[in-house]
Amino acid sequence: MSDNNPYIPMPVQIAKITNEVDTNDIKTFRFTFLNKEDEEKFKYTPGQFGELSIYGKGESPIGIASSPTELGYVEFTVQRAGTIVPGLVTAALHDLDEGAQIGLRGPLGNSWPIEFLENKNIVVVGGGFAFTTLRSLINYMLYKDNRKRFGEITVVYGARNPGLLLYKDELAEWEKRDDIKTIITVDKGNETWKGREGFVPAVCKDTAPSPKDAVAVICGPPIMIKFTLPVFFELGFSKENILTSLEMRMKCGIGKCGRCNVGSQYVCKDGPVFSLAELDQLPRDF
Amino acid sequence: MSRIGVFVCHCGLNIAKTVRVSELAEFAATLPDVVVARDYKFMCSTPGQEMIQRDIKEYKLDRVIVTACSPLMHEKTFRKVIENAGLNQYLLTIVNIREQLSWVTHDIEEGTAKAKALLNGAVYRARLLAPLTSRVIDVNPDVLVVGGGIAGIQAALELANTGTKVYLVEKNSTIGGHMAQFDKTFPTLDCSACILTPKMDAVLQHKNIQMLTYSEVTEVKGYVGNFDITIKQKARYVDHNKCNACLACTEKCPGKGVSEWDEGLVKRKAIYIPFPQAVPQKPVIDRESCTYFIKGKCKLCQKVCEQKAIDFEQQETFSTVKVGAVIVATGYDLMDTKPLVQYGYGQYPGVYHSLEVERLFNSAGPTGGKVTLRDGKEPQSIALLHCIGSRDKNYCEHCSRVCCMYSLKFAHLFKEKTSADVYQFYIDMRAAGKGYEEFYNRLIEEDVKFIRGKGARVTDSEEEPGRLIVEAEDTLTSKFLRVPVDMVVLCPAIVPRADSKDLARLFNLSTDKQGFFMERHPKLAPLATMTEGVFIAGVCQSPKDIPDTVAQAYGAAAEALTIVVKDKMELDATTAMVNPASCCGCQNCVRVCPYSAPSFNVDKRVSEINEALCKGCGLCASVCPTSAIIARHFTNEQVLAEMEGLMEF
Amino acid sequence: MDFEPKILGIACNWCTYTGADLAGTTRLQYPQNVRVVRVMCSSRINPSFIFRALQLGADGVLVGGCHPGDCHYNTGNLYARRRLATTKKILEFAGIEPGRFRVEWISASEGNRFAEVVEEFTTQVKNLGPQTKLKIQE
Amino acid sequence: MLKKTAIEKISQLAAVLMEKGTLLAPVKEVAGHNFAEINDPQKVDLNFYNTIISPKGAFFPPKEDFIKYKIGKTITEAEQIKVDSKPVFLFGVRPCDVKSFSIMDIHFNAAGIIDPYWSQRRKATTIFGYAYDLNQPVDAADFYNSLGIYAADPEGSDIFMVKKDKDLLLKGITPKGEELLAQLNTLVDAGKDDEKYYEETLKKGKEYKTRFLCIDQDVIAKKLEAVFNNNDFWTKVSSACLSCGACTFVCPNCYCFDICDDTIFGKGTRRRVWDACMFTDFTLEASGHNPRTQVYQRLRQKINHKYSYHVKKYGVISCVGCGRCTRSCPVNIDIYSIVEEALKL
Amino acid sequence: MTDFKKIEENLKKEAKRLLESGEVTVVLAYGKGFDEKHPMPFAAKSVADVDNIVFNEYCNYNMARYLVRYPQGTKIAIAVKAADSRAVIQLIQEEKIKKENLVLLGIPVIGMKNPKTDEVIDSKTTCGMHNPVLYDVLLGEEVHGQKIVSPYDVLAEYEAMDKDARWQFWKDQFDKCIRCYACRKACPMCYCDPCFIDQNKPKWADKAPQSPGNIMYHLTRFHHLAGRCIDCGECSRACPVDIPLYLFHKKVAKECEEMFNQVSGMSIEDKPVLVNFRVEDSDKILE
Repeated sequence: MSDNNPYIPMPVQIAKITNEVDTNDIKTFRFTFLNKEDEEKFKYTPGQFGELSIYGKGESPIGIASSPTELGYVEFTVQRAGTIVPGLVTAALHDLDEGAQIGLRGPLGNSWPIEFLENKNIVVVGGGFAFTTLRSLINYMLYKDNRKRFGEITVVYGARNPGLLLYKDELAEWEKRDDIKTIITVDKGNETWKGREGFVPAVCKDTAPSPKDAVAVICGPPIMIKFTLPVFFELGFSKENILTSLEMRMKCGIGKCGRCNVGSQYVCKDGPVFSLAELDQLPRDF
Repeated sequence: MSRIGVFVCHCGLNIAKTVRVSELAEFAATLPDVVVARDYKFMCSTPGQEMIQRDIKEYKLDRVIVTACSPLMHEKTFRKVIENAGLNQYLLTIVNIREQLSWVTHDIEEGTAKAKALLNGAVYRARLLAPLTSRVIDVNPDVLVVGGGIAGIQAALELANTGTKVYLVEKNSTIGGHMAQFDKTFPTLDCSACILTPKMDAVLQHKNIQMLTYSEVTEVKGYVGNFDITIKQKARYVDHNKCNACLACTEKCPGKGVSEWDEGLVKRKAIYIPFPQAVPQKPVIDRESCTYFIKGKCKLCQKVCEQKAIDFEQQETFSTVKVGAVIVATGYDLMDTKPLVQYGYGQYPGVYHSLEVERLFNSAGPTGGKVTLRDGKEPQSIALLHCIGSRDKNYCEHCSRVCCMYSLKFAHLFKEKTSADVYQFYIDMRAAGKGYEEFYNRLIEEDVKFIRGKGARVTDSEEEPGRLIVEAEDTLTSKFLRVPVDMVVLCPAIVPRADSKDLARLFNLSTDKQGFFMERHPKLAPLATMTEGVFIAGVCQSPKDIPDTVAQAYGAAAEALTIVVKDKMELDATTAMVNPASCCGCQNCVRVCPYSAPSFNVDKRVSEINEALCKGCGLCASVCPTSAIIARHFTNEQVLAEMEGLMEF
Repeated sequence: MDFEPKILGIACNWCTYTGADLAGTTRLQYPQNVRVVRVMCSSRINPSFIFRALQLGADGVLVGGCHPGDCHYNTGNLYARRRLATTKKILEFAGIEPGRFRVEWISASEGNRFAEVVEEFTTQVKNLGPQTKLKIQE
Repeated sequence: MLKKTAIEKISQLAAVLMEKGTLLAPVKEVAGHNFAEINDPQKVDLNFYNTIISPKGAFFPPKEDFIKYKIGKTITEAEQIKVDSKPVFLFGVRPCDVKSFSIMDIHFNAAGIIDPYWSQRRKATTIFGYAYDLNQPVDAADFYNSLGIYAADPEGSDIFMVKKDKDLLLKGITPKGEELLAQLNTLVDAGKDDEKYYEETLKKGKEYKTRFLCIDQDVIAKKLEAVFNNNDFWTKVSSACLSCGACTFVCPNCYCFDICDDTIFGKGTRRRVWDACMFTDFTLEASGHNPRTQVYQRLRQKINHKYSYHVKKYGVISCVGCGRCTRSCPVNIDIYSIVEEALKL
Repeated sequence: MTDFKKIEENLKKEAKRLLESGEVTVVLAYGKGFDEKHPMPFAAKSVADVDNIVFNEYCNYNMARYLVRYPQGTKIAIAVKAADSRAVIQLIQEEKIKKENLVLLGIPVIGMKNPKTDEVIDSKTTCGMHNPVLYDVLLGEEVHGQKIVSPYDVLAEYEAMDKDARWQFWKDQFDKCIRCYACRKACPMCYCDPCFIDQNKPKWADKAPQSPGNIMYHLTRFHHLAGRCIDCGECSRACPVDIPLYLFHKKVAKECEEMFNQVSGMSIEDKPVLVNFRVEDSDKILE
């Protein structure tokens, strides 16, 4: 049973920790697999997640931030949860140093529907911390062999302030490339910020991507989603062509424990990626 | 997860003799999260401190455990150490392996084993410690001094001279205290009044001192830097603003009261000043002996008072002062010797206690400085009985410290003023003070009879009615003695003021077995108390002589000054807070808090804690059924973890 | 070998902990079975701490606070008295030997009292034998 | 093959089974009967209507240890806990409960991920189904007929048992059951009249009527979907609900669980424990967001999950009408009545 | 004996009047269940709902449990038997509800029964009082002349047990616990959300239904309810595995009564004993 027991995490080692934001509460962890065969088993697609496991603390489902085109490791960007009472796993993880060992289960859940996205123009809209699996998707699409499988790629990414933008180096690189249109915005800039200021929905409206052969992939805080969706409806995107990733409390990650059940779906197994059309089929219970 | 450094102190041999310190450090190094563990001879020394600071940097420590003496001893020291190395001071844990381990066992096996358990508990706890930010508060620049004896006077003057505003509260109608009752002081025999009265006057004149005589502290609110203290001004029935101290009233007054000042040896008027040099020089009316208050008519004083200062309708009033620090210098009482019937005090007129005798010597005293018995005769022989109630397991275990010396002073004065034979009945002569031994030697020369034996009993003489017999065993000759005398002077134990318990409660002071206020540390913080911002000076802490009292007064003034000299100060961050997500709105915290720090937010249906009022006792956290209250630095998790660590091995 | 009980002590900072320090300063000797957790006030002690201590394998739990009326926080120990008394009754009715839990008021000046209480309580718990009822069996 | 034994000699059968493996059978407790691992064969007691808690614990125990770990200085050692592969005999399971296992199988084996614990325990277990005693009155809470289950249904059992007066008739249903039955030497061959009695009982089982409601699973699934937003309805039916977990814990078909790490002295176990969608914190997210803060939302989730979501996802209602939730409910909430009312809307 | 039908009629009458006049928006009472033996707690919100109201010897429910569920300020009428009225008083003491928002429909009753066993439960699993302590309207004749039975009499057998036997008794009981939390959910005084046992930080006990966690849960719960439990017996009745929690609660109540000289839920002026003290409390209680 040991080989196929989906509840048993595989051992991974922290190879690198990157502090993403000024507030020090979001870090990207790069893990390498201690057993080579685990790496083979951990074949993932952008949009999937893994359960980070620390014995004595528990497990926490986190979206995969690296792209499957990056070999030899897997990355997760983790926010230290809880302000007054810190989250068990994320706080413990943030206290770890490079070289530490933890457990990883996955890959879990469905993914961004790559086949569906192929040959389409992709509009990626992200807000704040919810950019992790979008980064995975973007890097996947930008990968040399993959780029031609997708049409135009537009990225709109916003954060409350410049210090809270994730993956700053990569963003800068994307901005330099001509095969991807990158629009970075912050709600409020600072002395050194030379980029755009404004809320994501407004920026989307300005950018006005064409709905023709296009799919919008949107992840962000609820408030951002709430105001961004009408913009895309107005632009003419159909619900089938707007995708998002759903948040729900998860535990097992394999559709057994019943916790993330919404309607006939287990968000952890059947999701977390849904089109708005699919979400409309679900009871409003999330 | 955490990066813990463990530093085990040998404390010379204090710890190392009953705990194998190197083994302890080795053990620590095996514990998860401990990245460095060392032992060192004196961790609190400069090299020790530097070692800790170096390791914090080198090993990127985020928690420090110092395994040494009690946290009450050096927690502050080591907090500073790690703070100077860039670590939040609350990330320190002290393991007490000295006071509560190495000093209380002889068994090195037992000591080492327990030290491991304690250290393990500390590691468990340290993992969960959180950095805390101290609260910064404004500091009120004024100081309150409670007690207007020599200690209070000295402290008040010192502070006032630095420009600090001082409130000096005295329960009697004059300042001066016991020292004002004395005639001479040992061993120099200089005149007590000569050295004290100028100081009393200085207090009166000082623009920075507000004297509140005939007053008592009734309520203490707030905390260091911001005390709100309510003071009761007892009714004097004399308007001191109007009174011009002509004292015509005191002459006309027909009332007769017992003179407290003269220890009841004489009567005084109902409207009176206690003694001629009293400060302030303004009378008060004693209700108990005032004819008007007893019989409903008289008011002679009112009639003679040109200033119309007499006010029989005066009520006690309450006022609040705001201060940043408090000095308590409330002095002492003599033990009541009446219950010690074997000494016949109160039974035989010839038995006196020491303060009565002080008054007999005093030229302003009841006899005008002549030594006479109650019947007016001069005593022919006098016995001084030391250690009455002191050094006595049945009464007071402590040595009252000044009796030997004032007895010598008495002996000298008796010799000077009478031709009586003077006997000293003592257990040990204690003359440890500057010039004291010399004074003792001088008295030996003065033909005082020293009998090494505690006075056991005083009876009246059957052979010579009116005379007294002192019984004692001379322990040098092992002879049982019966010495006939005319006068017996008891040197009763010095005990805390009768109301010191109330005062302790008001200021949250600890008291020792006898009831003297306890210092924070007997050596390193002899004037500080467990209550931040409250200091003690003089005999209220323990019996001592005038030089020591004055020295303490200076010290306490300096201590108080260190607080009030700054505009702002840091308060412990160990307050409680509410996690609103877990609050069930039961309001238990609101019901129990002695400081009204929690309140209930009716709109949000959760409790909130005003951290300025919180003193960090943690009561609210323990009555919170949902664990919504986080008692910082003593959180449920921290305590539970520490318990787990303590019980593991 | 003799049974050496593990006893958890919980002492308030101002009185009992200071009293325990005093016992050390005066070099009193007493058994080393009590391991002390310092809290600011006996009222900080959540009854569940006591249950938990016994689950963790404590053979006895000793709580020390200021004498009633002398609490550094005025009334903390008066609440503690009621709450801990109730805890004791609960343990008793659950069938736990009441002798395993003791609350003592020990002031900062009562170093000898601390030593005495530890001595007495250790003997008492020793006589009761190991506490197995609540202890979590691994 | 039909075998038999006197019911008073049931302990002999129990003893034989205990030799072969682990025996789980009903024992009498203060409140009623429950399945328990038998240590003393005398304890097996077939004189019960149905157990308080369903036998799902045989495959999905209230706590299932996954991993033992020891937090070390540098690494945490972890060791997987293996399921004991000893044969298990689950003895005296009522037909409705037997049916529940097959419904649970679908979930635990769904979507290409097989729950190893459930499936291994299932494989290791031989199920002794046990017909309801048709001479006893039916309990008012039962409604398994409504779900197409009858009092003497051998389907799903390996061995099916019928009580005949003072005897117990045992019939092998599956090859596994047949094989085992042949090995049980305390049993004797049944006679012709026994055979007849057995067959008649199976037939008469259909006449043994529980409460009955015509439930077409697709109809009810759609209906509940349609009334999802009818807050008045849900508020009304949940107004008494205490939001405790009694119904879900006794239910043979509730499978929600939590995974937790329990550590003491640096050593611990990662395990799953039963959880309930009726608990307030079931869906409480780390962010503090909770989509189901209200009692009615949670009760709605429970009922919809069984009668609507489960139908849509797995094509079968996740309820066998055993009546346990109704019997155990401290406030007598009756899922049958709620379904009935929903259908009327 | 109590005339249940009469009380039912009065209950309906009052409920109708209160709802009709708009004096209250909810009447917390008892409603029909799936059969007569299984009535349910019922919240009547309109005159039409009143028909569903019943009252019989199986209406054990302590409707005070539901009070805290309604927003502050909701005008509620509530049917209260003796213990239920004490729960209301206790909740008022704890400032969870206000008297001015309540109409108490008092039900004096003897002969309430356990539906599982059909035994009369008065004073066995409940506080044994027959008349409500506080009410605005009385729906039946006050009960007088009944032999006074102490609610603590049932404890004698357990108090007499040897401590090891008593431990074994409770351990067996707590081992049965499946952690469904019906006890706390049925309890009118268990209004905490979240319950201490559900917390991760601090984690007081394991979530798994096994001995240590079960014991921690129950012992702590007994302490949380000390001096607050009003002995309605609902925890035990709700328990699907019949753990006699009422015994423990009664014992704690008895001890609290002896130590602090106050009975829970008897006066709205009282303060709950464990968040209160008297300077003259004796140290004897610690012995």
